[in-house]
Amino acid sequence: MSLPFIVFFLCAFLAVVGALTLILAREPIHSALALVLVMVSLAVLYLLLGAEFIAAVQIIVYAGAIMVLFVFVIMLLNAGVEERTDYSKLARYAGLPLGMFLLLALAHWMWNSFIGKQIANGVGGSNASVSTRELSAQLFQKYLFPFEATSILILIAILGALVLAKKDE
Amino acid sequence: MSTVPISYYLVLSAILFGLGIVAFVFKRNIITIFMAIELMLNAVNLAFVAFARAHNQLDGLVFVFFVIVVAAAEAAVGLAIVITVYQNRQTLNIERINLLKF
Amino acid sequence: MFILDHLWIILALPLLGAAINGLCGKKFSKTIVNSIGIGSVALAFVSVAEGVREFSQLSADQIPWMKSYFTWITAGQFKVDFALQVDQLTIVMLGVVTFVSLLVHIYSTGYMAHEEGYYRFFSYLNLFVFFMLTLVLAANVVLMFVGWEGVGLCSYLLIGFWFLKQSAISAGKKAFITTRIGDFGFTIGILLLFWTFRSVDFGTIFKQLVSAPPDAAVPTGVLTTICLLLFTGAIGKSAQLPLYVWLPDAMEGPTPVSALIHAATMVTAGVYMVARMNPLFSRAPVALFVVAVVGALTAFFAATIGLVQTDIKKVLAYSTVSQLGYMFLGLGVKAYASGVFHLMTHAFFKGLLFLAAGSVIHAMGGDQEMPHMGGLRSKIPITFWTMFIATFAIAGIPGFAGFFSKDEILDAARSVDIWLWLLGLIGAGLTSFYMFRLIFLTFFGKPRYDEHQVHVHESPRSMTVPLIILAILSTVGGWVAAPHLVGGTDYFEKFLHPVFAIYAPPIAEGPAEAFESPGMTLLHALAGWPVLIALAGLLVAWWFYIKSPQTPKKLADSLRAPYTLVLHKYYVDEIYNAAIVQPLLWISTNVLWHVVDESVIDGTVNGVARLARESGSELREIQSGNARSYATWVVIGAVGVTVLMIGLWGMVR
Amino acid sequence: MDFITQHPVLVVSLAKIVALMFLLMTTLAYLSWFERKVIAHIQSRWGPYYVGAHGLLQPLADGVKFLFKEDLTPPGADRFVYILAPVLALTLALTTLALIPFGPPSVQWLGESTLIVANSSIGLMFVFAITSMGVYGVALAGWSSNSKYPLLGGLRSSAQMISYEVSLTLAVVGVVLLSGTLNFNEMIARQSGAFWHWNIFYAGHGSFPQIIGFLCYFMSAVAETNRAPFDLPEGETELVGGFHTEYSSFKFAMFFMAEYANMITVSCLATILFFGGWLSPFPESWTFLRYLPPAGLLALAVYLAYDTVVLARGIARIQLIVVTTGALVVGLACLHPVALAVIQGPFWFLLKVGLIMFFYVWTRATLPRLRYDQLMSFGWKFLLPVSLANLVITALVKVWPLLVNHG
Repeated sequence: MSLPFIVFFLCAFLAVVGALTLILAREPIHSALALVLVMVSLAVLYLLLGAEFIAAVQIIVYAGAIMVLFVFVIMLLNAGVEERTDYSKLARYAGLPLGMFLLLALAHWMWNSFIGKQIANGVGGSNASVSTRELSAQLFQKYLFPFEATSILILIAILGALVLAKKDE
Repeated sequence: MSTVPISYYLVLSAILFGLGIVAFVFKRNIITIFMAIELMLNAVNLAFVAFARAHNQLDGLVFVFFVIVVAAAEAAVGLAIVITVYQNRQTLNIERINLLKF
Repeated sequence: MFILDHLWIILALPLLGAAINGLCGKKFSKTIVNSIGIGSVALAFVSVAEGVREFSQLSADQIPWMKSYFTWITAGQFKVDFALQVDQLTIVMLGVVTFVSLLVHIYSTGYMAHEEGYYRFFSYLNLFVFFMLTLVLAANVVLMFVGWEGVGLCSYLLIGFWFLKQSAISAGKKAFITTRIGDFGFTIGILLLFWTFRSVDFGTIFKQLVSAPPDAAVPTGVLTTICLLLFTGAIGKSAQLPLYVWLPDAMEGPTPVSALIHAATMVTAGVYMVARMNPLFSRAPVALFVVAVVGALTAFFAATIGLVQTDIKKVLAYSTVSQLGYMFLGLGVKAYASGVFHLMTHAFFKGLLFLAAGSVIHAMGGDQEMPHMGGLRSKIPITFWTMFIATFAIAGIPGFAGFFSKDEILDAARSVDIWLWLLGLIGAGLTSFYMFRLIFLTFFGKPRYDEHQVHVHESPRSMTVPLIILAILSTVGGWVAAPHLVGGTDYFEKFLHPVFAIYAPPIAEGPAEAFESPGMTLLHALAGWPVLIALAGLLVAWWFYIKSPQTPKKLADSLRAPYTLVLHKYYVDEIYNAAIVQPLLWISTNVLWHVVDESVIDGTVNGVARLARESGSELREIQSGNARSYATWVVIGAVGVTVLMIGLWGMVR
Repeated sequence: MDFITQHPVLVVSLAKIVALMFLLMTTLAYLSWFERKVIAHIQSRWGPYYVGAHGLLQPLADGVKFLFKEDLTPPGADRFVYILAPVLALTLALTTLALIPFGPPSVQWLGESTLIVANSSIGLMFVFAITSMGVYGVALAGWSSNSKYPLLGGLRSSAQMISYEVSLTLAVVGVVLLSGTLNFNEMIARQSGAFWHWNIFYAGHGSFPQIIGFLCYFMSAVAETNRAPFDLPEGETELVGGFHTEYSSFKFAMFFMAEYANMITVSCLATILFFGGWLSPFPESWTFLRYLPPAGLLALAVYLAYDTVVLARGIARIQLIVVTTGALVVGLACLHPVALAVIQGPFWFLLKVGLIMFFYVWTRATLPRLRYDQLMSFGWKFLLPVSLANLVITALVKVWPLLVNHG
């Protein structure tokens, strides 16, 4: 049992727990915190996979911006305990079984299709970490146009959010 | 020092995705449903990173980057919409916001 | 060679006229409409004249002169060019068509002066000219068919020109539908033609026929079939037995129309077509004989009906039918040139007759019943004299146009089959009788109309001038055939000979009297049976309607049955109505309408609509508005895709 | 055991963490004393004075007080979150410091550089990552205490932090552009030379002096740490105590420490990014300066000794004796060559940090608090554009030679 395994299983456990909490918690804020937990543990997993930059971005953007936004909105609307209504019969009876089926199917599929042939190079262990320089090279050369496109997308999103959220007088 | 098999990550991502879907169907609060979507995105991201690692290619990471950015945009707009909805209907329960039918 | 290189001009001119008048003529004053309508046709006539001049300079091997402008249809082997063709036959037809229509246009300006839709009338007329010229100039059967149908359309439009008159409308429909029956055969004939010769070009087809020895190229059976089918079309178009019934009714149209379309040009399209197709017919003796028989029968039959008609235009209509019969008789006995010759002369004198009749009607203020006329001789002299000449011409009095052409046909017929000749002869007699009957009833004797109400007056210059011109033509028009009298071949026949001689075996030179001396021949011709019987007809008519007017009455009473039979046109219309129209009507109403249309078609359409509506009203329940249900649907879809992909994956591995 | 031997990094890191924590805690405690003193003197007061000499024992007293106060939880509060909030705040604040290099990496022990806990290749990113998480402390505290004022305070502060984080990052990106790395040690190494090689001043080949950048950074940093004049979240006049109104005893202390820890972090960052980190401001050639640290300590010892003899009475005297001997011993120890080598980096680093902290306190003492709308409009309409402009200019200046050469 070596360090990466410990870290992995720890984070995996935390992530799953977080996800479950997200589902079961009735206070939206608890769900939000649970999701933050998931994200942070995922970030650690990214570190384990040697993607430091992505890990940092994951925390900064997801945990530090998006989820803060969620928490902020929850506070703003003072969203109380979620009421477990069941007007949708379909969701009530079919939803969970289907979801669970999908979960198991995917997991089983992944397991069977990849457990057999492990890709040889050292997966795990942050010894061979991706340098930010290479990543940025990729981003600004090979994927320049998508990058610009996303920037425009962000701009539009900002404007849209403004238009939507502003009080119409 | 031994390494964690790639399939572990993939299975984890599958599980998280499944849980995301379950949450997506199970939750009633719009905001938490949003969170479910974010959870699914995260699961996919994990798979991306794992594959990028497995094949020693950076494209996967770039995709993750884009996914995160788009998720940010989506969250911004989505939450704005949520606020508007709340202002109009005084509820966040998605089952009570069912005017758009038939 | 300007015109011959740009034959399309001849077509374009009337079409342009029709377009201008038809599209924006409503706002034009009469003068403008006239100038456009007449101008276009006049220009067409001039260009034709120029074309003739140029044609005369062509060397023999350049004829027929072909001009292909663009490819119109291509479907596999089936290839149709927009190709025009000029040869002697075409020249004749062009001349006749453009000239007569020019005169009719001019005449119409006077006759139609007070009609509503003046511009419409002229636009239709121009359109008709366009289609007729297309028909004549066409270098392949399909293009010819276009013209063929086009003139049919125009005839329909013009018969129903006064579309507020129920009789006019139904007459139009009748004409259209009846000819359509013929066209059905014609169409099949065309298809069969293509199927046989792998081409629709006259040139190609005829060459195939010529190159091979008789019966080698195509089995005679097939040829016969084709010819008969084509002839069916001709029957419809040229109002032969048994499809002639539309023509008398077509008299509902304005008189100029009757003159131009239903006497001079359109109805002769069938004749033209058969003449054009003469190589085929020459190779199919059976079909040719059928043509002759039908022609002769029609000539006689129609003439008998003509005897007792009282409506002036009806008389003329039946006479037209019978004259067309003569033409077919001529064609049928391989005297193509004579047939076409009669076509030309007939165009002149029958056109003249109609126009004159129109003038009479004009004078009588619209009344067409001969019993109401009489004694108009002094009132409308020009009309009288021109019509008189025309009557001489049609009756075959020596010296006038009709004499030559009919004489030739009868000669040819006699040389083929004595019975045909006999029929034709009797028909000629009857013709001269009823024509003179018409003249006497109309112009001689005492006025039988109320002097105070009807103010008889001579027609305006625009109407009389055409009359005079045509009168001159119907007098001298026949003299081109003068040599025939002395046993030679006439110029006209010489002129047309290439068209008919190339493919057909050369016509036997002259009838049996060829060895007689020219003098004897002349005597024979002048004192031959046709002339005598014509004169006989004249005398009988004179006796009946001038000498003792009560005689016909007695006669009618004495043989009541045949009289009524003839009076009612042998009840042909009634028979057709009972045998064809009513059953059709019944089937259409009870089967096609109530069963097929209402229950099947409407049922299908409404059923589909109802299906959509009801399934929609069921399915819309899915749109519960509850987003969680939608989410579940998404998940269901995802599950489906996953299962599918895992399955595929399993297959792939 | 072999697990431990497999991963020596664990041991070393653990040791370093423990040491850092100890030092940090003391520092935090004494920072409050420092702040009060400075403000007091600016306002021409004495400040804490009676608890020990120069009130040096005041922090201890405060600590004791915090420990023994009753720990209240407001009714209807979300207990879990209520407790989580301060923990989160403090933990994150302290974690950041793990990435801060206090001295050159050359100083090593067991093959690991000693003066930094985690030498990450993208340290800066991680600092920002962790600080960005800091918002939760405030927000959750405000929400969980189930009361109006804290809620408003939490809302305000989270909004404020999100807004100012943007310009903070943008201000820093300029420096990142210049140094072309996210690793602190490399950044600092790039600024080697005398103080005019520091990013804030250096105008040499293709680099643009980051003075504007620093000003933007400092202002947004002040706002980010909810310090005056941007301390709206705990604007007493309007919100009582802001997000930590309901907190008492040690939870409150945690917020308190978190705030100071954040100040330290921000100051360290400023030092590293703009002021050449642990580098000496003077040319390498001035070797005699290597004796400055011990000299300073000894001078302090002398002053304290004088103090002890002349002024102090009673318990304060004993305490002063302890401190003096401590200073003496440390100063003498620093004369040992090894120690001398080790002490250089930390000395300069802490000196600079201290100066910036003083700046902090100074601003707080001088400037009045802004109104909320002023705050927001200042952040979005002034700071953001300015830092953006600075970034653009920096980038242009950097690529200018390339453009010229290509053109």
